[in-house]
Order: sequence, then C-alpha cells, then structure tokens
Amino acid sequence: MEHATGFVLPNSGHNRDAEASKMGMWLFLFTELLLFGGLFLVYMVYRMLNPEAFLLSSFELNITLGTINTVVLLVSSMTIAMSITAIMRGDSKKSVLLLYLTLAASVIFMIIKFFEWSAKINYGYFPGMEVYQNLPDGESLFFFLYFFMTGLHALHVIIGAVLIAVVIYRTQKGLVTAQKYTLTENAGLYWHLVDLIWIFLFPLLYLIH
Amino acid sequence: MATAVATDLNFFQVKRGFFSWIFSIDHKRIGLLYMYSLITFFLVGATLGVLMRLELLNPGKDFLEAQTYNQVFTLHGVIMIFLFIIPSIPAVFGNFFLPIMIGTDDVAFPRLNLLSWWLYIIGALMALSTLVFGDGPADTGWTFYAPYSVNTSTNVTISVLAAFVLGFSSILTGLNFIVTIHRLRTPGMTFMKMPLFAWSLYATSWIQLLATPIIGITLMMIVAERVFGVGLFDPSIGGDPILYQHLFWIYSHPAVYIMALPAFGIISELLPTFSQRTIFGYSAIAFSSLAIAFIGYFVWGHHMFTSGMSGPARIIFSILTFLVAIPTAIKVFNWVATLYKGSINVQPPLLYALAFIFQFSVGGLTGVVLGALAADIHLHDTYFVVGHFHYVMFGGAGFAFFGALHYWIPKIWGRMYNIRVANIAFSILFVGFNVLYFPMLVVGLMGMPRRYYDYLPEFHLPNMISTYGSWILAVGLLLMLGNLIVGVRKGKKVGRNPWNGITLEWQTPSPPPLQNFDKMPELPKGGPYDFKQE
Amino acid sequence: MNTGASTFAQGVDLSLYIILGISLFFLLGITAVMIFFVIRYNKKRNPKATNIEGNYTLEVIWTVIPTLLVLLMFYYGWMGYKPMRNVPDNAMEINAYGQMWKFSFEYPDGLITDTLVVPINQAVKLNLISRDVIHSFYVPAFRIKEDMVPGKDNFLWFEATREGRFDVLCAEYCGMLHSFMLSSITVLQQTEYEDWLAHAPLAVDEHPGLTVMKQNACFTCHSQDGSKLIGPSFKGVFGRTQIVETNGEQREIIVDDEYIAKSIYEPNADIVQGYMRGLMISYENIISKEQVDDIIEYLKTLD
Amino acid sequence: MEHQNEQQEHKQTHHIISYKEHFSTLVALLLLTVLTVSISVFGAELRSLSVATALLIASVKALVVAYYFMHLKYDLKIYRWLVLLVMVLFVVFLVLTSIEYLNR
Ligand code: HEA
Ligand code: HEA
Ligand code: HEC
Ligand code: CUA
Ligand SMILES: [Cu+2]
Repeated sequence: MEHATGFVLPNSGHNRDAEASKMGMWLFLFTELLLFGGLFLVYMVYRMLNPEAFLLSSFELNITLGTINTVVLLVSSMTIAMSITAIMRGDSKKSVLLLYLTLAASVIFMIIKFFEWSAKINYGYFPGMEVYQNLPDGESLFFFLYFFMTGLHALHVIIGAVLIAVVIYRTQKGLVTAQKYTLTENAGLYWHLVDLIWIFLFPLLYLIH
Repeated sequence: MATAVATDLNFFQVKRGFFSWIFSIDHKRIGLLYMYSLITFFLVGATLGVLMRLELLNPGKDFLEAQTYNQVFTLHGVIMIFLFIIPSIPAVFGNFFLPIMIGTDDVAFPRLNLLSWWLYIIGALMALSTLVFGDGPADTGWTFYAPYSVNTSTNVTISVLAAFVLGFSSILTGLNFIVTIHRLRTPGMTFMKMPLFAWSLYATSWIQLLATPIIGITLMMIVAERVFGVGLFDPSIGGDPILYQHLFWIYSHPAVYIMALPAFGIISELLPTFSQRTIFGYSAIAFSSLAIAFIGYFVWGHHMFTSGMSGPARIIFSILTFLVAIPTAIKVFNWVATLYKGSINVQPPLLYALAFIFQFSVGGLTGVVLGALAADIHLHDTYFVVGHFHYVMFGGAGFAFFGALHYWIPKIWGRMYNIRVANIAFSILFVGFNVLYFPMLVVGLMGMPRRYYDYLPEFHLPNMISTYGSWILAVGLLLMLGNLIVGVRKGKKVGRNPWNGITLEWQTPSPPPLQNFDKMPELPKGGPYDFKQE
Repeated sequence: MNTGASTFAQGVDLSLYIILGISLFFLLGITAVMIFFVIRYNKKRNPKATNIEGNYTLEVIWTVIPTLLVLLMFYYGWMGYKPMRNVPDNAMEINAYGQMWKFSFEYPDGLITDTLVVPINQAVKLNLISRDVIHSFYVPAFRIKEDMVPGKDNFLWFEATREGRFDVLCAEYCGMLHSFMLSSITVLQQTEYEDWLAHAPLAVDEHPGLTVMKQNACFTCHSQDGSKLIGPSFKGVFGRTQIVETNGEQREIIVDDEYIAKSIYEPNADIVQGYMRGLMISYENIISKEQVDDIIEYLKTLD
Repeated sequence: MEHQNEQQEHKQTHHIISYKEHFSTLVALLLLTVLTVSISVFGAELRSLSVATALLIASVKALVVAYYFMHLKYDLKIYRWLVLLVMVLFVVFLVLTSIEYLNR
C-alpha cells in the first residue's frame, strides 16, 4: 500500500494476493471437514453399538434417488471445474454457462432431497414425531443422524449455490477475468467440498446392505 | 525507495470517533478493541469468582441460593474460558503485534479480522443476555454435560449458541494468522528467523482451526436435542452421554493449549529482552510448540477417567497425557537456561515472566498428578482440579497476559506507567494468587468435590484462607490496572525502544504509524534474538 | 489427606507420593536456579551478557530424563489403578442408585437403604445405576470414584480395611442440590454386620406409599409441611385446585388420582404455576402402577 | 529471492487443466459410483467387508476429486501436506474412539 511518504513495505497485507485467498479457502475447508468429522465420529460409534439397527433402517432409504443425487453432484463438480478452465482461458461466456449448469445441478439435488425428506417425514420418521418415538433404540439414532447429516449437507449446498450465483453475477459484470479468477476458484473449491462430503455420506447412509 | 521519512500521525490520530474504531480494519485498532472488551469481561468474571469465594467462606448458606451459586460458577467458567482466556493473547497482542513483528502492515484478511471481533462481541452479548430472561444463565458448568444440560430449564440453548458464535470468531482469527504468517513475512524472514511469539501463534492457530469445529457441531447436537426433545445423547433412545464427553473434550483439551501456547510465546519474548541475550534453544522452543499442539489433540480422555470409559482407553490416554508434558518441560528448561549469563534487567514484565514459570510449573505438575490413573480416580472433580487449572490458566496464561500488558503498553501508547507501583502491585498479586489457590490443592487432596455450594465442616480452614487470598488478589489487580490506566494517560513519554528489545516492533515509533513502519525495518542478522550486534 | 480405609488406598497414595515428590523436586529446583540466575547475572553484577544459542547435549538430557520420569509416574499410576477394575469373584454385589439428589442401595435380599453398611475385609461390588443425570459415587477415604451414567452399566468395587463411618459424596455435578447429595458407608465387623442385616428395618410400620416416596427421594423436592421447596408441597395436595400450564396454555385443574399419576409419569405435561419445567424426571420405569396407587393413598392422608 | 519464489508460484498455479482431463475424471468417478452401488446391491454376501470396500471406494473418489477437480496435483506442495495432516488427525480421532468403544 502506498504510504503518505511514498514508502512501501515489501510484503504488504494490502497487496492483492491470490494465493493467500486460496490458502484461506483451503483452511476454511479444513474446518468444514472437521465439522462433519464430528458427525462422522458420532455415526461410527453408534453404528458400532447398533450394527443391526443401522442395517435395518438403511433399507428405508431410497438407493435410486441417492445414486441419482450422487451423479448430479459429480457432474456439477465437473462443470464448475471446467468453468475455471474456461475463465483461465479468457472465455467468460463459457465460464458463465458452465456455472449456470452447476447451479441447475444444485437445484436438482435440492429438489430430489426435498422429495426424499418429505417421504420420510410423511412416515413420521422425523425426530419428535409419533412413529419416531416408537422406533427401536438404534433405529431412532440412525434417523436422527440421517436428518442431521443430510440437513447440514443441504445447508452447505444452499450456501454453495448462493456463492455460485455471486460468481455468475460478478463474471457477467466483468469483475472476474483471466487475470483475476480467484473468486471462481474459491467457489469451485467450496463446491467440491460439498461433493466430497456427499461422497462419504452416500455409502454410509444408503449403502449399508 | 524512500527511507526514514517520519510521519507525524500515529494510528490513534489518523481518524477519530467511535465509529472509526468499531468499523476499523486496522489490525492495531482491532487488537485494542479486543483489549477493552476482554478486560471488561474479565472484571465481570472475576467479580463472579469473588462472589463464589464469599459464599464458600463458611459452610452452609451465606448469601447465595444453591441454584444461583450454580449459575454463578457456570457463567464464571464460560466468561473466563470463552470470553477471556481463549481469545486473550492471540486476539489482543497477536492482532496488534504479529504483523509488526513479521514486518508487514496488516493481517492477510483485514475485513475478516473485523468480522471476528464483531462475532466475538455478538457471542459475548448472547452469553450475558442469559442473565436477563427466562430462568437465568445456564446452571450446567462450563462443560454442558448431557443429559443434565438437556433437562435443565435454564437458558442453556442461548449459552451454547453463544459458545458456537465465539468458536467461529476464534476459527477466523486462527485462519487469518496462518495465512498471514505464510504469505506476509518480510523478505529474508524465514520460518526459522521468525520471533517465537509468531511461532506460538502459528501453532495456536492450527488448534483453533482444527479443534473448534468439533465443539461447534457438538453444541449443535445439544441444541437439536433440546429443540426436538430427543437426540443423539439421549439414553432413552440408546444414545450415550459419554459420547458427548468425548466430543466435548476433543475440542476442550486442545483448547487448553490455545490458552497456554500464546503465553509461552510471550515468555519467549520477555526473557531474551530482559536478559539482553539470545534465547536458549530457539528451535527446541519453536518445534515443541508444534509438538504440544499435535500431541495435545490425542489426550482428551484424561478428563474422563472415571466416566466408565473402557480400560485400554484409560491407559492409552494416560500415557499420552504424560507424553504431552515433555515438550512443555523442554520449554521450561530452555527458559531458565536463557537467564544464564544474561545481563538481567529486573523490570515488571520480567517479574511476571518469572512468576509465570513458577506458577505454570505448579499448575503443570499438578496436571501431571492428574494424568496418573490412580491419582486421578481420587482427585477427579475435586478442588485439586480447580487448583490445577487456575494455576495454569490464571497463574500461567493470565500472568503472561499481564506481563505482555506491561511489556507492550509503552509501545502501544508511547507512555510509561509508574514502575515502582507496578512492582508493588505485582507483589500483592503474586502473594494473593498463591494464598487463593494453593489451599484449593490441599482441600482437593482431602477430598472436597468441586461445584459444591456447601461443604463438610472439615474443609473449612483451607476454604477460609482461600477466600482471604481472593481479597488480597483483588487489591493487587485493581492497583495494577489503575497504575496502567494512569500510565497510559499521563505517563512519561518513551521513545521507540524503552526496553532495548530487538524484534521489529521496537524499530518503529511508539505509537506506531498507520502503516506500522516509517522506515524499512532491519532484520537482526543472526536470528530474531541476536543481541550481539550492539 | 485423610488416612485410607480400603485396599486401594495404598496404591493410590503411593502414586501420589511419588509424583508429588518428583514434582516438588523439579519445582524447587527450577525456582531456586531461576532466582539464583536473576541475582547472579543481574545487570549490575553482569553488565555484559554472553550469547549462548543452545547446547545439544543439554537438550537431549532434559528431554530423556523427564521422559523416563513420566513413564515411571505413569507406571505407578497404572499399578495403583489396575486392581480397581478387577473385581474378585467372591465379591458381594449391591446395587447403588443415584438420582437427584440422593443415593440409595439395594441389597441382594431386596433390602433398600439410604446409607451403605458393609462388613470389613470383604470385597463389595457396587453396580452403579443412574435414574436421571450423571452422578459420581465418591468415597474419599477409600480413594474410589466412578460415575453413574444413565443408560449405561458401570461398576465399582472396594474392600474396606478399617471400621468406622465414611463419607460418600457425589462428585459429578448433577443440578441444584449436587452438594447435598451425600451418604455414608459404615464398616462393621462381619458378626456385627450380620446382626445389622438381620434386624434391618425391612418392614417398618409405615404407610407403603411413604416408603416408596422415601426410597425415591421425593422429599428432597416436596415437603410435607406446606413449605415450598423445589416442587410444590404435598400438604393438602389432594383435591386442591391448581393452575397448571399444559402445552403453553394455562388451565385450572383439581388434583385427583389421575392427575397425580400423570404428574409422576409425565411430570412435564402439566407444569404447576410458579415452578420450573424439567426438574422432576419421569418415574415411568421406576415406580410401578401399584406403587403409584400407594403414593396416592398416602397423599390423601396429608391435609 | 522472495520475488523469484512468487514468480514460480504463479507459474505453478497458472496450470490450466483441459476440458478433456476434467471429463475423464468425471468418467472415472462415475465408474467408481457404479461399482460401489452394485457391490452394495448385489454383493450382499460380502457383509462386513462391504463397509470397508464402500469406504475404500469413497476414499479413492475423494482423492480423485481433490487431486484433479480441486487442483491439488498442480498446486503448491504445502497443500498436499496440509490435507494429509488433517486426514491423519481425523483418523487418529476415529482410532482412539474406536479403541474405547470396542473394549466396552
Ligand atoms: C491453560 C490451560 C491448561 C494447561 C496448559 C493444562 C496442562 C495440563 N493439564 Fe490440565 N486442565 C485444564 C487446563 C489446562 N491444563 C482445565 C481447564 C481443566 C479442567 C476442566 C474442567 O473439568 O472443568 C484441566 C484438567 C486436567 C485433567 C483432568 C482432571 C480431572 O478432571 O480429573 C488432567 C488429567 O490428566 C489434566 C492434565 C494436564 C497435563 C498433564 C498438562 C500438561 O500440559 C502440563 C505440562 C507442564 C508441566 C509438566 C510443568 C512444567 C515442566 C516442568 C517443571 C519440568 C519437569 C516436569 C516433569 C519431569 C514432568 N488437566
Ligand atoms: C482464566 C480463567 C479463570 C480465572 C482468571 C479465574 C479466576 C477466579 N476464579 Fe475461577 N474458574 C474458571 C476459570 C477462571 N477463574 C473455570 C473455567 C472454572 C470452572 C467452572 C465450572 O466448574 O464450570 C472456575 C471455577 C472456579 C471455582 C470453583 C467453583 C466450584 O467448583 O464450585 C472457584 C471457587 O473458588 C473459582 C474462583 C475464582 C476466583 C476467586 C478467581 C479470581 O482469581 C478472580 C481474580 C479477580 C479478582 C480478585 C477481582 C478483582 C476485581 C474486582 C473485585 C472487580 C471490581 C468490579 C468491577 C470494576 C466491575 N473459580
Ligand atoms: C428434582 C426435584 C423433584 C423430585 C425428586 C420429585 N419432584 Fe415432583 N415435582 C417437582 C417440581 C419442580 C414440580 C412442579 C412442576 C411440575 O408440575 O412438573 C413437581 C410436581 C409434582 C406433582 C404435582 C404437584 C401439584 O401440586 O400439582 C406431583 C404429584 C409430584 N411432583 C410427585 C412426585 C413424586 C411422587 C416424586 C417421587 C417419586 C417426586 N414428585 C419427585 C420436582 C420434583
Ligand atoms: Cu449427584 Cu452430583
Ligand atoms: Cu485436558
């Protein structure tokens, strides 16, 4: 930063430093990972204590929908990664298009999630509901975890979608360019994290067969 | 490049007015914002501590109801841990001095830094708001153990959410510091030429970053359980209350090193400056910080030796606990060796550093006693533990904080407090502290459990002495703060370098200009504590 | 520290002495050296400092020696602890219950007491059971402590080596009257113990409802003389008109059989005005239907 | 010296991954998904093994995402070390906790 007297510190915090923002993003992802990590730990313990109940309850989940959602997220991960390639090559139109695709995928994911959740809630599996109260011990733990983990994940999907919308807006405004694409990169990193977590949630919740 | 053109305006003068402070993104101002708010909360928490001591002066009811007493110690714990000691040194002195000591003009993300402070204030207000509505502040102890924390009708939900917000603030500070240290060191300052205070903040920041999310999610589970009426720790659906304890301590044990490591950093700055020589064993001290941070993650089970945890786990956690004492021991020995053949200038900051070494050793060694399985079975949840953690947290981290205040206040405000009064205040504090807390160790060995509103008559004498100690301590504390405040406003002006230090902050005017330096800082050639050149 | 009165005391105290001894040595040593340096190398005496960057040998020494010492400390801690989890086969089993804020004990023959009486030199195993939140069964003189965790079986054993009466304290915070959750262990000679057991007040001449309520510690929260404790007094409770809050709405009820039974099984369904929710736990799995009827009969007599 | 370093860093981060490479990554991930779903649906005999295989496949997928989509492969080395550190930390949490619960 320019000093009143023209004196400049060599490594100044006010310089634009793309590497620093990226590092900040990575560190933030680590905290997110450990946030879910706490839940995975709880999951592991309860699954160890109630293997049969977890098996039984996982039959209630719909593998087809789960698989579709997995594919949706994987594809969206690719589109956002490609959008970074596009912006680095200076093709902001293509970049925006790919971002829109990612956004669309997030909406599809949420719609499917919505149907899954409402089906479960209609059965009364939601914590505090009648059926839930009468489930055997381990199964109620499973459903509590199911709602808690997928709920928290869905929250992250929403945050990611908002972030992507911001990137689209700023790219269209010309604020994101081939020289200055950290924002897209960071949004991409965040979105991949959402994908990463799902990669583990999916087998742990749906595939205990 | 133009050099050495002095500017007249320091960071206090560039802008004025309340809003220029609370929306400032200058790391120095944010550091001071933290300082003012922290000390305020400390006084609130300390007043609660004195209240408890008054109630415990005699067995039986003195003037508090049982329920009130329980709320008082919970609030005392929450304030002291989350609002005072965890943020203390990193948020105040880390913010103010880390960028200066590594020769840059701000942290990597100044706006994020301001956000951290705001989150801190919001969390603090939430924690204090529990006082005014509903059934009052939580009465669970600062550990919020399930299932009691799920059953009680007091404002646990808000306290827990407050802790969550405060955790977020802490994470963001840590993230900011890590990036700052990686990206913004001045050219020529390699990791191995960094001041040890920066090293200790680096290790601390990693703990903040990687441990805090676990408590965040755990506290959310408590909230969920309170909201839905059933939950993951609810035994009636097969949940395990002990799992809550695991998750809580996975964070809270590393958290004790969030409190201790920055204090170690302060001591590593004070000793070389006041002995006018290099630190003994620079790399041993630097790497032991990382070792403590790393091993510290794996000893959480020592808080649960009587919880019904399985046998092998108890043994593993016990042995790991002993291992974490080694890097700390290395530090202590290196500090003492730093005094050897120095030219020691006994000033208030050094006195605090010496008191730190003594009191932290008492605290640490009692910690080692608690780490032993057999001893902990007897001592767990007794006043011995209360004595242990006040010795490490207050006698250690707290005294380091006071030492840092005395060390850097002349730099921050450019004025010196009255040294004689500071020495007197120190002596009263030191005596008061030990009279207050040593009896707790004794009464703990006798078997008095903690969180007791009332106690058996045989525990009377030590409790009485302890309460008298709290009065002495109060006098010392008020004298110390009063002296500092007078010093800041009316003290004699000092130049750049009143203590003859050589880390970079002493090369800039006091108070520093907005950009931190008025000329290119010069790195000492032989590492950060190379006093040879003068 | 009071002298130990169980077979564990020796191991625990030994580990304490060893660790405290080593600690004291280091503490005094460090402090003395520190003070000596500050005086000897004071600015006045030693105006010119000597720079010493470190010493490899010293670093190794003060890493290795403490490591060995802490391993020694660990060993003694472990040895003192080891017997605590190995219950001898001939141990006598007693169930120990913890609930807000009272301990109670159930002997194999069904005898239920508030304080524990055991024979000397006899291994006793306590099955630790909590009925509400976590408590901890602590006998300082015996150097034993173990938590009572709801939903989880835990245990503890000891063998008393001295006659006398020893305090039992609750060492895990469990709510308002945590510090009043006390009991005692009386250690008797075998013959005296048998004598006590034979004459134990198994069947006292009191109302069965009163017995049930005593066993479940109702009176820590409810008085019988009209004074307000944590819950409403039982004096004149039956038939009185009362304002309660049900699902957030206030309504007036008359205390009858059904209401009392509901108050015991679902205490949070109706909250009496002026009292707090969540303090009283549900006794659904603890007090049987018949016992509730006894309680109701007894409450009717209190006017 | 430092400046030179930064230059190098910039070059490194400027690596552009082609669309084709991204597409092949996706194909690999989809194949792995098909694999784990079919093991779970058809391979019920594997039983206890299936948890391990499911987690193993998930880890491989995660690694692929991190390496290619998240550019770890082309980034500064330090990121790889940090990711490793976080993973080790978390795995030790899991191990210590399972030691406790398996011996209950
Ligand atoms: C600043 C905070 C801080 C620090 C640094 C420490 C440091 C240590 N603590 Fe402490 N601890 C707390 C804060 C802290 N603790 C708190 C708040 C609690 C209670 C929480 C609650 O329940 O509310 C607690 C509780 C606690 C317990 C649980 C007690 C119980 O509830 O039963 C244990 C048990 O192992 C323990 C052990 C240790 C050990 C081994 C260290 C070690 O790191 C200490 C290392 C230091 C030294 C060893 C001294 C210096 C070295 C020498 C002088 C050299 C010679 C040494 C040797 C040869 C060994 N602590
Ligand atoms: C850094 C942390 C820290 C600090 C500094 C302190 C400081 C003090 N604590 Fe601390 N304490 C804890 C952290 C801390 N505490 C924690 C974590 C717990 C556990 C809580 C739990 O169990 O959940 C605890 C528990 C605890 C207990 C045990 C309660 C129980 O188990 O029943 C006691 C009892 O004596 C106590 C006393 C004190 C006292 C007397 C001080 C004093 O040293 C305070 C010093 C200050 C003064 C002497 C006051 C001077 C100032 C004034 C008088 C102010 C004037 C007022 C205004 C201007 C507004 N504390
Ligand atoms: C931890 C304290 C506590 C204990 C122990 C306790 N109660 Fe209560 N009880 C309360 C409180 C507080 C209320 C008032 C709030 C409510 O209605 O839930 C209450 C209400 C009641 C009421 C309704 C009283 C009225 O005036 O409407 C009955 C009946 C009752 N309790 C019976 C019992 C019995 C029987 C036991 C023992 C088996 C018992 N309680 C143990 C705290 C307790
Ligand atoms: Cu029961 Cu404390
Ligand atoms: Cu600990």
